[in-house]
Amino acid sequence: MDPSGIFPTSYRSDRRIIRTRWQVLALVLFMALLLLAPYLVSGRIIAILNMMMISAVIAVGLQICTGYAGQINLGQAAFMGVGAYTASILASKTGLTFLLTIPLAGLSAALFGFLFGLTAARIKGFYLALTTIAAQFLFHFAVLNLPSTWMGGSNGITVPPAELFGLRFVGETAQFYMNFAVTAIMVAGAFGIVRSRFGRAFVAVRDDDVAAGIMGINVAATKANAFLIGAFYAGVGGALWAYLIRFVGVDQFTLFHSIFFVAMIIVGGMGSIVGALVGVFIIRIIQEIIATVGPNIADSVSFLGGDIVFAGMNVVLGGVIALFMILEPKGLMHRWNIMKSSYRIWPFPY
Amino acid sequence: MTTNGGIVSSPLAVRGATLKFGGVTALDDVSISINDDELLAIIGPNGAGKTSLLNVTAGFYRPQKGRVELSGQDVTGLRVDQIARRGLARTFQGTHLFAGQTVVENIMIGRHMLMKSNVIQAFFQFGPVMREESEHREAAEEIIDFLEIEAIRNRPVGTLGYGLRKRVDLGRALAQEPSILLMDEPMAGMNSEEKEDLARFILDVREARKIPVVLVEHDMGVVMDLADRIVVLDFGRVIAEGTPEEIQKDPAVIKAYLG
Amino acid sequence: MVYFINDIITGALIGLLYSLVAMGFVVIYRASKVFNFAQGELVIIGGFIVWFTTMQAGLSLWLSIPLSLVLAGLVGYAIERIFLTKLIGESVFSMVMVTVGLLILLRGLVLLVFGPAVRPFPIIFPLKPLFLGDMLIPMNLLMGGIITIVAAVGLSWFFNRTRSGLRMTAVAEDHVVASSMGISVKGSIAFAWVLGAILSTIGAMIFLSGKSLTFLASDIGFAALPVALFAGLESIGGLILAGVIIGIAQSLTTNYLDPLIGGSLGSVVPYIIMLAILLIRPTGLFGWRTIERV
Amino acid sequence: AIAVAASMPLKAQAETNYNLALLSDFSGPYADIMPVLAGGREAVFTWWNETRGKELGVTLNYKNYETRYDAAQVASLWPGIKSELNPIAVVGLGGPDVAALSERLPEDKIPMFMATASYGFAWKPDSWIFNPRPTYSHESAGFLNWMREQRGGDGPLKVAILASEASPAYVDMAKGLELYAEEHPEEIDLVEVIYTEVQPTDLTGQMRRVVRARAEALVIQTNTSIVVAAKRGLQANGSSIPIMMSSHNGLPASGGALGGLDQLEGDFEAYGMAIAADEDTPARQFYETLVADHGLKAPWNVVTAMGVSQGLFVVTVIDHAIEANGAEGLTGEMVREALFAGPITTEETHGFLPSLTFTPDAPFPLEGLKVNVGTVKDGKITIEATGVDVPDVQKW
Amino acid sequence: MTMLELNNVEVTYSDVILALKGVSMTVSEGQCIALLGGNGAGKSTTLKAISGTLKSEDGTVSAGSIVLDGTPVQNMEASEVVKNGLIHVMEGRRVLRHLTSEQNLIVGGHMVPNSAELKNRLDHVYTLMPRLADLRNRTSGFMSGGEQQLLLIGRAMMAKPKIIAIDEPSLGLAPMMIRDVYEVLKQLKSEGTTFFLVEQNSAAALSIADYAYVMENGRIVMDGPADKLADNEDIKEFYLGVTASGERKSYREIKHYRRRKRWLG
Ligand SMILES: Nc1ncnc2c1ncn2[C@@H]1O[C@H](COP(=O)(O)OP(=O)(O)OP(=O)(O)O)[C@@H](O)[C@H]1O
Ligand SMILES: Nc1ncnc2c1ncn2[C@@H]1O[C@H](COP(=O)(O)OP(=O)(O)OP(=O)(O)O)[C@@H](O)[C@H]1O
Ligand SMILES: [Mg+2]
Ligand SMILES: [Mg+2]
Repeated sequence: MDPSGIFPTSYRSDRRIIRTRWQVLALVLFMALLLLAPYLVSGRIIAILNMMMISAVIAVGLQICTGYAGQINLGQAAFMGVGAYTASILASKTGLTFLLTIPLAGLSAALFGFLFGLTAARIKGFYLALTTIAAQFLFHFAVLNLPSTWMGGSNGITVPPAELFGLRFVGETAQFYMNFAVTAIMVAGAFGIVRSRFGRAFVAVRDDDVAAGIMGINVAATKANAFLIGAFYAGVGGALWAYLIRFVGVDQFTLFHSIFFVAMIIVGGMGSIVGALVGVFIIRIIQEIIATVGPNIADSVSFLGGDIVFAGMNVVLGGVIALFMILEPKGLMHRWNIMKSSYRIWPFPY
Repeated sequence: MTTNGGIVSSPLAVRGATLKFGGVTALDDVSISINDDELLAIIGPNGAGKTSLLNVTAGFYRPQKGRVELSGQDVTGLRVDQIARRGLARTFQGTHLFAGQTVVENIMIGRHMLMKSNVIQAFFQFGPVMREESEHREAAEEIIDFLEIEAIRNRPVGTLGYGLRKRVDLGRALAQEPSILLMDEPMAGMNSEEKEDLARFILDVREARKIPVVLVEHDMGVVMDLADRIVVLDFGRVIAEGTPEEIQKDPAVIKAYLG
Repeated sequence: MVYFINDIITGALIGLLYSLVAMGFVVIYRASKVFNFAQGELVIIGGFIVWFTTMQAGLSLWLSIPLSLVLAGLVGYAIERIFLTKLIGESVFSMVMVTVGLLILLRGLVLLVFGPAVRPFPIIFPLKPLFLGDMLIPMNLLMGGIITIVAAVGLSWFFNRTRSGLRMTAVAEDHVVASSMGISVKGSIAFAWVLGAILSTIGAMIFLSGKSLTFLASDIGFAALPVALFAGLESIGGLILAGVIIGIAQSLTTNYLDPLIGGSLGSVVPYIIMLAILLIRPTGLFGWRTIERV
Repeated sequence: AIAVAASMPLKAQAETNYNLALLSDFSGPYADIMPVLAGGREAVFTWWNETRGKELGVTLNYKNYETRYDAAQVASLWPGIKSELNPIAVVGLGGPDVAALSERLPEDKIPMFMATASYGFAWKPDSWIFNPRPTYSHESAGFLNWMREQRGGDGPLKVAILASEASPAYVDMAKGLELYAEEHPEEIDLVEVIYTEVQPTDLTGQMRRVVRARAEALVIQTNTSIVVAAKRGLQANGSSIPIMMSSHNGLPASGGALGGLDQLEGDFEAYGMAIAADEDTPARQFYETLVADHGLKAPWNVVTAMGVSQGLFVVTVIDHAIEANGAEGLTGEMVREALFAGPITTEETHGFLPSLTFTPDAPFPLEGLKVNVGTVKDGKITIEATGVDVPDVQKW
Repeated sequence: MTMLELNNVEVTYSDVILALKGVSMTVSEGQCIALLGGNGAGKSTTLKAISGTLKSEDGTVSAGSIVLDGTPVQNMEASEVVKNGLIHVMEGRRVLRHLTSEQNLIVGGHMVPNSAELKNRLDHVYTLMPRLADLRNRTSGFMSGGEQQLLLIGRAMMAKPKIIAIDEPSLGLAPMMIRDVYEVLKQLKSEGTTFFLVEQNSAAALSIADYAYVMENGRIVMDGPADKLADNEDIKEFYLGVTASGERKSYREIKHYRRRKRWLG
C-alpha cells in the first residue's frame, strides 16, 4: 500500500522500489554513510561489514532460488565453494585480474548449480532440498579426491591479492570498497531480476508449477535457471571470500554454512531481497556480538568459567534464530509490511 | 477457418483421443473440432472426462491414442508450455492462481511468454527491459479495466473470494493473447448476477478478439444461451453433438445428464 | 568369499541402523508433514540421556534403558510443545524451517548441558561379536537390525492399518482438513515427536554401544537421510529395503573400491545412489507420488 | 582494553607492556579441550610476568578471542584485534586461524605461534605462522621408525593408517605418511589407508582388513571417536595391533572415552612434546611450579602440556627478542626475527619441547626433530622413549 | 432450541483486513438456514469463523461471540469445535489427496467408537451416493472435481454431526447430481441434522432452507423465511436469475449496464 498522496503516474513509476522523496534521501544517505564508513568507524566494524557484504551476495542468491523460485537449496555453501575455488585457481595459476575472475567464478558456480537445477525438473519439495545436500558432499569429495594439482586437494589454495592498476586490495579498507562495489551491483541486479519476467516466472513456479506451465512458462528451465542464478551469486560471493581470506580450503564451505545461509533468509523473510539483507545483518550481528561480548563476560564473571559462557553463547545464537523462526515464521519483512500498512491507515484500526 | 494448402484446418481438433489411467478410461476415442470464432460447449456428468479432454488438449496429459492438432499442426506430446506458446490458453476448474501474488502480478505472469528480455538485461535493468515492462503492464491494465477489477488490482489473489478469483483466472488467460481459449467451469460458485457479468465478458471477448472458445460448464442456462454448438460426453465417450436446441431434446442426453 | 559375504552382512546391518535413524525422520514426517532437520541432534540427545542414566546416575541397564526411553519421549514432547505447537496452522514450511533453528539451538544446548568432553558410552550390547565360521558379526548391529525390523513392521502396521495411523496420515496430508475433521493436529505432532525421539534414542544405543559420545554423533542424521529418501518419505516398510541396499553398497565401496582410489567414496555413495533413484522415481521407491491435477 | 586490564591487572613496577592475542575455541569442535589448554598457556604468561618479566621490566598482557573454529569469524575478528591490542604475537589454535591469517599476518607483520603439529599445506617458506612441532606425518614417521628398531629383524614395518575425509587436515596426515612410505619402502610398508567418518558406525570390517594385512601398527592421528571405534573393531577381531595416537586424541582422552586406560594397554602416543606421564621429569616439575605459585588449575595431562608448551614457546621467543632488541619498542617483526636468530633450547622450555631451530624455509624446525613416545603399562601412562629421531620427510 | 448463535461477529485477516463487520444470526436445532451473497461477501469467512479454521489463514474473530450448542467457540481450535458437534465442509475441494476415497470417508468417521458402526455409516453413505461406492478405491486426488465434491459431503456425513456447515455443496456438480445431493441433504435434515448452508445456487438452497440470510460486504443485508425471500424481487433478479415476471433471462441478451441494488439505497 502506498502512503497516501502518492499515486503512480506511469507504469514505470509504479514499478519503482523507492517511492517517496524521503526514501530517496534515506537511500542516498545510507549509501554515502557506507561509502564513508572506513573513515568513520574502526577496522573491526569494517571487517564485519566485509563479512556481511559477502554473506549478503550469497544470501540474496539463495533468496532468488529458494525464496522466489521455491527451490529449497541446502547446497549454497558448496556453490560458494565452487566460486571461491574457481577464482583462486584462476588468480593463482593464470594471474587473471579479479575483474574477470569474479564473474568467471560466478559462471562456474552457476554451471554447477544448473546441473543440480536440472534435477529439480523431476525432484520436488523436500526430496529436492535433500538432494542439494548431496551437492555439498559431492563438492567436498571432489575437492579432496581430484588430483591435488587441480583443486589443491587437502592443501587448499593460496590466493594472490586482487590488484587493479597497481593498487593492491589488501587490508579491510581496500577490500571494503571492492566488496561494496560488487555487492551493490549484485543486489541492484537482484532487484532487477526479481521484478522482471524472470522473477515473476520464479514466483509462478513456486506457487503452482502446473499452472505456470500452462501459462507458457517452461517449468524445468525456470527451476534450473533459479538454481543457476542462485549459484551465480554464491560463486561471486565465494570469489569475494577468496580474495578476502586469500586462502581457500574445503572446510570453509560446509553443510553447516549452508544451513546458516538458509537461516538468514528465513529470519529476514522469504521472498524479499531486503529480507535477505536484513537476515544477513541480524545473524552476522548476533555472531559478532557473541564473539565480542563472550570474552568480556567470561573475564568479568569469572566464577562462571569461560567454557560455560561460550557454550551459552552458542545456545543464544541457536535460540535467537529458532525464536525468530517461531515468533516470526514469515520473517521480519512480513512483520514490517504489516506494520507499514497499519501505520498508513492509522488511526483507523482497519 | 484457416486454409492450409487447400486443406481446411480447424483452430483446434482432437482426433480419436483415448486416455486411460490404470483401469479407468477417462477418454474413449473422443474427437472434436472447433470452427473459427465458435463457442463450443462441452457438457456431461461428473467424471465424464470433460476436464481430461481439456487436459489432453493443453498437453497436460498425453493420450495413449489419438492426436491433438492446433491449426492443422500436430501438437500431441508437446509440453504444456510449448502448446501455450502456440496460442492455447485455459482457465481452471477450481482455481490455480498464484495465491501470494497480486492481481496485476498474476496477469503479468500470463504475459511472461510474450516477453523477450533475457536475464542479463533484467539484471542490469537497461532500456529494452524497462520499455517492455511498461508495454506489457499497459496491456495488463487494459485487461484489468476490461474485467472491471481495477479496485482489487493490488490485492493478493489469495485474499479474494472465489468468484473474483475466477475472473482473475480469465484475465490471466486473456493476458496470454491466446488464439483459442478453453474454460473449465468458469461459472461455478457464482450467483446469477455474477454469472451474467461473466457471460458478458465471455461474449465481449469473442467480439473483441474473435477467438474460438471451448466452454465446460454445468449451468445449463449459461450453456444453452451462449453455446453455438454442444458436445456431450459420458463415460469418456461423445454421446451427442449439436446445437443447443438439438441437445436439449436428445433423449440420450436427457437420460445421462439433464435428468 | 567368506569375507565378501561378511562385508555384505555387516553392510546390511549398518544399513538397518541407518534405517532406524531414518525411521525417526519418517515417523515425524508421516504424522505431521514436518521434515525434521534436527534428527541427528535428537540422536545425540538420546545418547546423552542414556549416558547420563548409566554412566552418571549409575543405574543398571535394565533400569536405565526404559528410563532413557521415557526421558527421550519427554524431550521430544517438550520440543514439540515449545517449538512447534505455536506454529500449528502456519504453513508446514515454517515448521520445517523451525527445525533448522532447532538444529543450531540443540547443538549449543548439548554443549551447555553435557559439556564438550568425549564421553564413554555404556556397553549395551555385548562387545563380543557373533562368530559364524570365519565370519564375525558385531552384536550391537545384529541386535539393532532385529530391533529395526520389528519396529518397522510394527510402525508400518500402525500407520497403514489402524485408525489412529490413518488419523496421523490425515494430519500429514493437510493440517487444516484434519483439524476440521476433529483430529487433533497438536496431538498427532506431539505423538510423532515423542516417537521420533524414542526411535533416535534406540538408534543412539545401537550406534554408540561401547563407543564414545560427542556431538559429532549427529552426523548419523545426515548419513541416514539418503535411506529415508530412497525409501520415500512416507514409507516405513520401505526403509528396510532401502537401508539394506544402501548399507551393502556402502560397505562394498569402502572395503573394495576405496582402497583402490585412496579416498572415501564410501561416505558419498549413499548420496549418489539416492540421486540416481530420485531421478528415476522422484519420490523414492515407495513414497507417495506427487498428485498433479488441474 | 578494559577487559585486558580486568584479566591481567597491571603491575606498578612494570615499565613496558606488550599484548598477546589468544585465539580460542570455547564453543566449536575443540570446546572440550579449550578450557584446559587455555589454562595452560595463560599460566605460563603469568609465570613469565612474575619472574622474567619482573627482571626485564616487561609485562605481557593477553586477551582471549572466541573464533568458534571458524575462518570467517577469525577473519572478521582480526582487524579489531589488531587495532585494539596491536599485539606483538598471536597465540593460535588451529586450522581456521591458519587459513584466515596466513596471508594476512605477513602484511601486518605479526607472527602467530601454534600449539599443535603442523600440516603439509602450511609447509611453505617465509611463513609468519610457526609450530613447535613438525607435521603429523613427521611425528608418525619418527614413531614408526622407532618401533621398527624396537622390533628388530629385517624388512619394513607393516603399517595401517586410519584417516577421515571429514577434514582436509585429516587427509593431510595420511598423504604425508603415504609419500614417506613410498620413498622409504625399506622402512615402512603402508598396507592399508582407510578413510572413515569422524564418528564411525562400525569398523569391525575395516579392522579385519588391517589384521589380515598383518599390520604391526595402526596410526590414528585424527580424533578420539575414531580411536575408540577402531579399538572396538580390533577387539572384535581378537587383535591387539598397537595403535599410535597423537596429542589431541592421546592415551588419556581415548582411554577415558573407552571407559578406562586399561583398554589401551600396549598402545602408544607419540608427538614432539613432553609426555604427561607420572614420571618425575623437568616438565612435570615445571607444571607443579605453575600449579603451586602461578594459579594453574588444570590437571597434568597432554592438553595442559600442550598449552604450557605453547606458552613457553611464545615467551621464549619474546625473551630472545628482548635480549636482542631491548625491552622497549619491540615489534612483531623483531619477535619473528628472534625465532630465526638462535635455537630455543629444551632447557628454556623446561623439557616441554625438544630444542628447536627455526629457519625461514618452513613453519617448523626441519632439523634435529625429536618425538617422545608414551604408552600404557599396567593401566598407567608411562614414558616409553624420549628424544626419538624424526627422519627427513619430503614435502608432499 | 438454539443450536448456533452469532452475536455481532467481526473477523479480521492479517490484523488489517476486516472481512465480517458485525454479523449476527441464529440457527435453531433441526433447522436449515441458507446464507446467500455475492463473491467476497464473507460467507465462507462466516463458516470459518464458526469452525475455527480461520487461524490457518491468519484470521481471527476480533469481536463478538459465537455460541455452539451452549459453548462459546470463537477462536477455539478447529478440532475442538468438531467435538462440539459441528462439521464444516470447506470450499476448495480439500480431499486428503493421497488417500483413497474410502480412506477419506473413514477419516471422516474416525470418532466412531466401533467398527461395526463405522461399516454401517459407510454403507449408509454408499446407498445415498452410489457413485462413491464405485470410486471407493480410487485415490481421491485423481478424482474429477464433482466426484471430489461428493466425497466431501460423504465425509461430513460419516461424522454424523449435530450440525453441518457446508460451503457450496453444489459447486461443480452436474444438474442431475445437484438434485441427488439435495435429496441427500433433505434426507439428513429429516433425520434431524441442522444445516448451515452457504450456497450460490440460490434456487436449490431456498428450496430446502427454512430461513435465509443475505450477506454483502461483510454485513447481513436481508433475512427472512426462505419462501418469503424467494419472492423478493431483488433476490429473484440477482440470485435466482429470473425477471420480476418470473421468466428466465437469456445470458445472450445481457447488456452492459450497471444494476442498482435496491436495498442499498
Ligand atoms: N490423473 C488421473 N489419474 C486417475 N484417474 C483420473 C485422473 N484424471 C482423471 N481421472 C478420472 O477420469 C475420470 C474423468 O475425470 P474428469 O476430471 O475429466 O471429469 P470431468 O468430466 O471433468 O468431471 P467434473 O464435471 O466432475 O469435473 C474421472 O473418473 C477421474 O476420476
Ligand atoms: N486469507 C484472507 N486474507 C485476507 N482477506 C481475506 C482472506 N480470505 C478472505 N478474505 C476477504 O474476506 C472477504 C470475504 O471472503 P469470503 O471468502 O468469505 O467470501 P465469500 O462470500 O465466501 O465469497 P465466494 O462466494 O466468492 O466464495 C473477501 O473480501 C476476501 O477478500
Ligand atoms: Mg472437470
Ligand atoms: Mg466462499
